[in-house]
Amino acid sequence: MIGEPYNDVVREHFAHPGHAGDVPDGAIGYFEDQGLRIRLSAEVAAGVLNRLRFRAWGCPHVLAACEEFCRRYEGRPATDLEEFETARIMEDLAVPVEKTGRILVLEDTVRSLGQAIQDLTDTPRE
Amino acid sequence: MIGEPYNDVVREHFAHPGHAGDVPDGAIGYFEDQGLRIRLSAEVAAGVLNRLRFRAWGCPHVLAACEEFCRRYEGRPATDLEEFETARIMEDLAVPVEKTGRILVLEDTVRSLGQAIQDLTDTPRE
Amino acid sequence: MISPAPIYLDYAATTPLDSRVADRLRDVQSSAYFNPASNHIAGRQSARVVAEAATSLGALINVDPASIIWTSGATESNNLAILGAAKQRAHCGRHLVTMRTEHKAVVDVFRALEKTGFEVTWLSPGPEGQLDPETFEAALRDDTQLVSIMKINNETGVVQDIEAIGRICRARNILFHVDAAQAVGKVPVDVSALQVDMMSMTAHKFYGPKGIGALCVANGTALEPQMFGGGQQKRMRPGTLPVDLIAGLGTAATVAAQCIDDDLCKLVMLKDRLWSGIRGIDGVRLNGPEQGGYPGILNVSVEDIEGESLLLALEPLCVATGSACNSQSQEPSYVLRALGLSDQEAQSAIRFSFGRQTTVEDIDFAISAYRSAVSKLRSLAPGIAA
Amino acid sequence: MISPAPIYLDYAATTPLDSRVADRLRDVQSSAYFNPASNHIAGRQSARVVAEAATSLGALINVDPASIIWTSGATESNNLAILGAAKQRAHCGRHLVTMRTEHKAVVDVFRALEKTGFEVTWLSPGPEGQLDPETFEAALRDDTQLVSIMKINNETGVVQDIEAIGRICRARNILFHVDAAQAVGKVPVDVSALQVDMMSMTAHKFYGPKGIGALCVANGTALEPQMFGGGQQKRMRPGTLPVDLIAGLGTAATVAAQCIDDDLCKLVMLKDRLWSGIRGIDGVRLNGPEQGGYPGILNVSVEDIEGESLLLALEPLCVATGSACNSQSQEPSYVLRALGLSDQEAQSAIRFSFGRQTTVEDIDFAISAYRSAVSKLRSLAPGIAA
Ligand SMILES: Cc1ncc(COP(=O)(O)O)c(C=O)c1O
Ligand SMILES: Cc1ncc(COP(=O)(O)O)c(C=O)c1O
Repeated sequence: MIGEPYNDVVREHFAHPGHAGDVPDGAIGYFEDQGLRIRLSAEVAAGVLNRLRFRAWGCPHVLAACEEFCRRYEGRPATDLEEFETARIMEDLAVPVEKTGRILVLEDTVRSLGQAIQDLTDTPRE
Repeated sequence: MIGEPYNDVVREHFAHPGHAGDVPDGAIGYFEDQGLRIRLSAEVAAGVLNRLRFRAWGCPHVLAACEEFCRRYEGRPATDLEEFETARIMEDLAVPVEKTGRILVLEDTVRSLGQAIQDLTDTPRE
Repeated sequence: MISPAPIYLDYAATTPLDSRVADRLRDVQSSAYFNPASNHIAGRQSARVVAEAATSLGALINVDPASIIWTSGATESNNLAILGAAKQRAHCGRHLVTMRTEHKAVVDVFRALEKTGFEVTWLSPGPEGQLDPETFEAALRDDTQLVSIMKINNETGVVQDIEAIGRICRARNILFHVDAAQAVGKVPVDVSALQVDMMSMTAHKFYGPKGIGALCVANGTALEPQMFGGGQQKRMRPGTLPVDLIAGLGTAATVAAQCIDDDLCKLVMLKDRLWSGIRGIDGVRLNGPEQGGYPGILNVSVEDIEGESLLLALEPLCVATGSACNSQSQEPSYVLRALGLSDQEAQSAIRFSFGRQTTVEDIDFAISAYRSAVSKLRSLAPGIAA
Repeated sequence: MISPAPIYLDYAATTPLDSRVADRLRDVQSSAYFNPASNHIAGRQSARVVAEAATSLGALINVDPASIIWTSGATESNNLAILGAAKQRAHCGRHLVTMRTEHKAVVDVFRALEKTGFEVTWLSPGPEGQLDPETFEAALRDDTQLVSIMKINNETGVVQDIEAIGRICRARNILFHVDAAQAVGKVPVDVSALQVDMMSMTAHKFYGPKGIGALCVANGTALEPQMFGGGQQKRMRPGTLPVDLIAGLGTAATVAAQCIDDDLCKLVMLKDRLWSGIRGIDGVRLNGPEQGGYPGILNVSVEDIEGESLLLALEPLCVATGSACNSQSQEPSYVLRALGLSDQEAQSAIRFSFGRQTTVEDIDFAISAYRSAVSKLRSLAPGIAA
């Protein structure tokens, strides 16, 4: 009954989701489960995630987690996606345990994005 | 829960029981029942109740009824005692029905007084 | 983070005190705080205050003041009425009838009775929430002993035809309880005309104090008490009477008797304005009746919006998502599900509820907050098949 | 008839609000009147107010705030504790132990349980009202599952040795409930040190609001709820929380923590003064202990005086004749009868009870009122054998 349901990070990300949107012609990760839908798109150059954007349908924690993910991974090597950790995001956003499953949907989307980038890289240019 | 337990007449009589006490050497009526005790004493001359006094151990309604009785019958012929009516006293003092038995103790005392007066009158002076 | 001042549109959950009620509370707290059961002049003064309050409430809903049992609120009133009557009258039959869309404080009581050998028929409403009297009558059996139907639904504002249901019950000698927590003090209620045997109410829904309610019980209706101890209230409900809260309820009733018409008139205007302001949004639907619902409640769902995010996006607007009294539960409202909404529709539902202190500005704020919240969340969402 | 201003010496029945509590009530009523269960910023504000109050009460009686269940008062707390535990634990045995001198809100609950197949041992106190721990222990059986003993008796002020009783219960794994309605906020109470499993209290006995109480329940103690509806308070006690009353209780607890020592010191002085002033009256006897009783209560009987007349003769003094909560009953107090008083002694008993706002002048008034009432009534009475 008592606690604030959202910490300041969640409130801030929810209010200002600066990374909401799409990267046109970017690599795309998508996953849906439990009614949630998340889409990530990325512009990758020289193996680096130059731009990351998200779209999501979900509760504030899910939206904030997407924003947090984009902020955190923009500018880093695409290979870092493999080390994506839900635990840290859950901690920083103080996501209640009963919402763990929702953050795992983000993890699946990140994995899907990693795969998409891999596929683009592997596909020999024609 | 709500009603005032005592009407103004009871409160007045209880606060100022002008007829409390004894008539020295008077005729005496006494009765006790249900833990109550009432004593009436009267000075009778030429068949008239010149002075009436009471003593009583009982609830405020009983004490007030005794006072009311004395006020009402002082100055009247002793024969009027036979017509003593509990109903009128109960009404004027708004005695709750569950206390009827207590007022009947007064009635018994009045009867006892009447008998005592009768006995005095009947007894030939020696 | 400093939050902006809340805009309170959750009057169906609880209302602020009317200033006249607040004054009365203060007055009684300082001058007649005694135990009304005490056998001394101070106690009798408090007893008179209680009696006056009963007279005020009796006048508002047209019942004999002697038929009023003070409780801590409608939850307790419902428990006392339903458990008390069902158990007391078990010999009259073990079949009970209620609706799926009742408040938890009725639903859970019937569930508890089901576990002790009673059989409950759970009636479904029509798509707008109303109970059809014929459907109702068809559910009755020879061993039906008790019916409980609410007057105004707390989530949708739908109003049941208590008079028709009461007539049917009376004709068959079935005891009829009405949870009128959302009705008393807010719409005219005439218990005697309605052929209702027991009615529950709670002061904090009509600008009275919290922690005080009442159950009125028609003469001759026997109930098994649900609490024991002391002779207060003819043994039906023991405990020191909270004379100040009772007086506050009485004042709230008196004020309601004066204000109901004006209140309703204003609410109709506000509800119209709010609905006009948002009905045009793509995918919005009204939960509850188009016509004839209680005008202080507007419940709407919207397609493809996540409810929790909607609620946060609406801040500092304070509105409800489920039943106000149960918003700790995260399940989509069972009331809306019973109206035929999908889980997804139900979870996006917002109940706006307003009252005496609500202004046109509040409503206009709500309209623009709702419009922009919906469009913001839609802009964030991926397409269904991205 | 215009009555003179009452002189209130019935603090054991109920107390006036402390001014700090009154301020807090007003404050919460205007700024945080929301439903603490509501899932919006306003609701969460009220939820914080409730949590603060739990912290204050927890600090006063040394319990985890999470162990507190808010109720409408000690009557409800006692019902929930005793009915809830006895039914939940029926498999642990059907034997229960309590005292004859408990408050009606305990006695009547056990009577109700007796009717449903539980067996109750009703212990008698010693002549001053105390329960002897050895007598207590001797009453326990293998199938004893629940004991309820009050901390301070509301009629006589006698204080039970809760610590000793608690130790005995704990050693045998018997659940122990304490009705502390007359103790919490008035004398130091340390629930954790006392080995008590459940404790009932009520705010209006310690300068808090009426209509709010609490039951604290030790971690791991399962109770069957006695009311149904909604998920509030972990389903143990549903209904919209009266946030203002809860806050008021919290403030009353905080104030009590600060004032208890001074309060007690003053009460000891007042009780001494009162008893010194009347003990010399022919035929007066003290009901309760000479030493060690709660100093806010003095109960005296007097020979050959009719109680109802005594009460009226004492006006405008407001004092109690039986248990404050039950003075509608005309029977002589069962508590005093259990102490060995005759009907006649019991019916003449007067309970003077006083507290924070009582002055020396009030006590001196009481002394002279009592002396003159007794002598007036004696002067009216006929001799035993007239
Ligand atoms: C229809 C209905 N019944 C019962 C209740 C319970 O009232 P309370 O919380 O005052 O006990 C409520 C509101 O909470 C309600 O809306
Ligand atoms: C010892 C005791 N227990 C329980 C109660 C009941 O408290 P309440 O009337 O606040 O429910 C009282 C007083 O009335 C009391 O003195």
